[in-house]
Amino acid sequence: MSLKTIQAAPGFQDYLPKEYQDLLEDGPFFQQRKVSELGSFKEAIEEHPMCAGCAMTLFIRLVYVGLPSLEHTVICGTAGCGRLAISQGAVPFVYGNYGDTNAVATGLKRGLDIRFKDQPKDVVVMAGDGGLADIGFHAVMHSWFRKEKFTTIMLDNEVYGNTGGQDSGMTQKGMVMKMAPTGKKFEKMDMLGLAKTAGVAYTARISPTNPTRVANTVRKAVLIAREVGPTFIQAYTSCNIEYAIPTPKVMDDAREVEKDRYGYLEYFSDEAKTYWEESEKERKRLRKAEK
Amino acid sequence: MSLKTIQAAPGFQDYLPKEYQDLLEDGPFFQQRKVSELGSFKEAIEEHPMCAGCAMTLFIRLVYVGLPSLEHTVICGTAGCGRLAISQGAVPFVYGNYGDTNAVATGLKRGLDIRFKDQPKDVVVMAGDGGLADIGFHAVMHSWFRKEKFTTIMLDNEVYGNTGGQDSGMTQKGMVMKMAPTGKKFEKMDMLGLAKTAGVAYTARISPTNPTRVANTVRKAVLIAREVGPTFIQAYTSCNIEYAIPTPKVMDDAREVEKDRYGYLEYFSDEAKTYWEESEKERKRLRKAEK
Amino acid sequence: MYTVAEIDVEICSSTKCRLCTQFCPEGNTILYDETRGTAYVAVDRCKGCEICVGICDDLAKHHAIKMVPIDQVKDGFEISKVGFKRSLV
Amino acid sequence: MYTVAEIDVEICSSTKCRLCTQFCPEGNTILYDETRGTAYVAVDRCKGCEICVGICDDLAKHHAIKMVPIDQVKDGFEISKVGFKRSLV
Repeated sequence: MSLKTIQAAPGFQDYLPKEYQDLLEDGPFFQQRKVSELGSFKEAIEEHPMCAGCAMTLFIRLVYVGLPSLEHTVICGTAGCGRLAISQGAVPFVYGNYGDTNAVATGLKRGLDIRFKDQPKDVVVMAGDGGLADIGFHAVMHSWFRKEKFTTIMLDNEVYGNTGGQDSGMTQKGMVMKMAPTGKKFEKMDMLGLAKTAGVAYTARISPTNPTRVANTVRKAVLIAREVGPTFIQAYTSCNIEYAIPTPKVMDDAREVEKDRYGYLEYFSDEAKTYWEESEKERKRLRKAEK
Repeated sequence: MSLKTIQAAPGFQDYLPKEYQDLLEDGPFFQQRKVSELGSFKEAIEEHPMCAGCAMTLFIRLVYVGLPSLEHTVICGTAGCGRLAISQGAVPFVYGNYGDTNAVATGLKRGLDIRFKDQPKDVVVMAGDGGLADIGFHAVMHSWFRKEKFTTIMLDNEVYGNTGGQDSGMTQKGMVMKMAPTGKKFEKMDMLGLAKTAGVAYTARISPTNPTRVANTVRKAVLIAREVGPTFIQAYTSCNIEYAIPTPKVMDDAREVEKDRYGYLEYFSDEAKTYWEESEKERKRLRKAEK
Repeated sequence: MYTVAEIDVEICSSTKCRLCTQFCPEGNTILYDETRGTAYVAVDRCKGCEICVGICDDLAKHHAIKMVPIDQVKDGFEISKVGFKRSLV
Repeated sequence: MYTVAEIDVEICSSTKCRLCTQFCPEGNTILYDETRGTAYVAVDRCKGCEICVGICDDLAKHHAIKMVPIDQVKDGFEISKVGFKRSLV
């Protein structure tokens, strides 16, 4: 949970795998990397079996840039495409049973806060629309009602992509899928509205069309969760397989869907708004003082 | 499911239990009874082990008056105080496993609609705050997202009364209970707001201070569910045991809580509003024509 | 010994109130006799909560209901013996 | 045979764009050489989706990336052999 615990004893570092050495030397730990630095540092996530050109893969990659302190973070996930990548990241990953992500995250976050009184530890749930809006919906909502201080990120590809194309609650009404041949029967669930009603401190809807904005949104959500209360990011991460998007057109699709119905949205509770404005001021003051 | 199927063959009726005969002769089937007739007809529910002076008992009693056609109704419930009464009513009752009331009701309603094309069949879920807002929350919400055409009635006594006084999601923040000695940790869940966001057609909040209004609200909810979509009633039904209300003061408490934070509220979707206004007009026209 | 509600027929029959029948939590426990125009109690069902007393005293202002020890009830009606009756006359 | 992205160093190094490194779905697959000021591809990781081509052509308007059959790639960089490098020079 900290770089110190994963550092090799002097003299032994050279015998560790190259990837491990690279992470220690040029990795994203103990400093907030920027999206504009991508390609110039060793990333926390790479070499996983996600499909070529997958927008979810891109989004997950950007999440790892946005997380404010990777060395003090635990990610919780569950069945679904995303975990094929997340489980291989250089950040502890807890693979819950389907349905329990936000219950597991609750216990983890509370336990970590008791164990590490002087070191903030971030817990982030990252899972699919099926995992969070359908099967894990109960635990998600109740973690929000309880005001648990962690971030939930929904990788919304609007389908059960991993199991052959069943419609989820987040699929658009009328959409015909391989395993929904007569079309999705009801409206896409309004998770943002539910989050607001449940008292979530910060909510964002986003598409991966602007990498810096993705990273900034993730960073904001995690920092607000740390101090104020639950936060939620709902991200459009198309399934190019089940929606038959040729990979060169994946970003065109993301831009079109963003324009049409998935535009960037942010909602702050009053408390979160105040906290964020003040902490931004403080950061500006510190940056100025450094110069 | 219809009076015909429960009627005795001629000559045999006299050998049935007196209660059975009374229900056939003076019962509430095949006619909408009024609250003002109570005491003058054989009720569908009586002689159960609910506590003396229980407001939930009163509310349940009034629900059976409000149901628009008892002989074509199935009630679904689960563990909790209310089922001690409901399971003894003269209306088919399905006792689901904890958590699945609204999933069971979904299957029942869809099946009945297929089987009885020309006869509307009403399905009503009636269970506690623990059963619906905590343990059955998932199935409740998803039945709403799917726009299932049945009514959900929450008997909200703001506690797990049946198991010794644990706080539920519907308990008020700060409330100290026998099994919540440091007080409830988070706000009472805003089920009405969630229902609205989920697209429920008709929602009502009510206290049992006005018996006729209870019956009318139930009738309205069931009729709208039959034609338009899911409906929800959230009823304050105090637990005089866990909240230590002397039974002679139960109605005083109901009036105070109603005035303070549980006032009568109704919300109609546009479609439900239009349907209800038109059907009320039609009923008035018919009544006039009869005279 | 426990108490049950007892309704004063004289007072009750002088009103057309019926409120106690609507607020009693129990089904068919406070019944209404159409002939005599009065509410009456099935003593074998009354759980003694006194809600009807509050309704009659405070809401209806008729003061027709009192709680009486069960062994002092005279000729109490028991619905379990005879079943539902529209009228006891 | 499959194709991978190839970046024209001459065109790329004349810009300070770096957009392809931000939009590639894969981690440490399009890398950036600080010394030469150019992006370059780890050919053993490129899955051939062509997203970078669209970014370079349509968003950056630099037209520096082409898809090339893997057997026609000359001196392709393989990260699995040498690990992460800040610069290949």
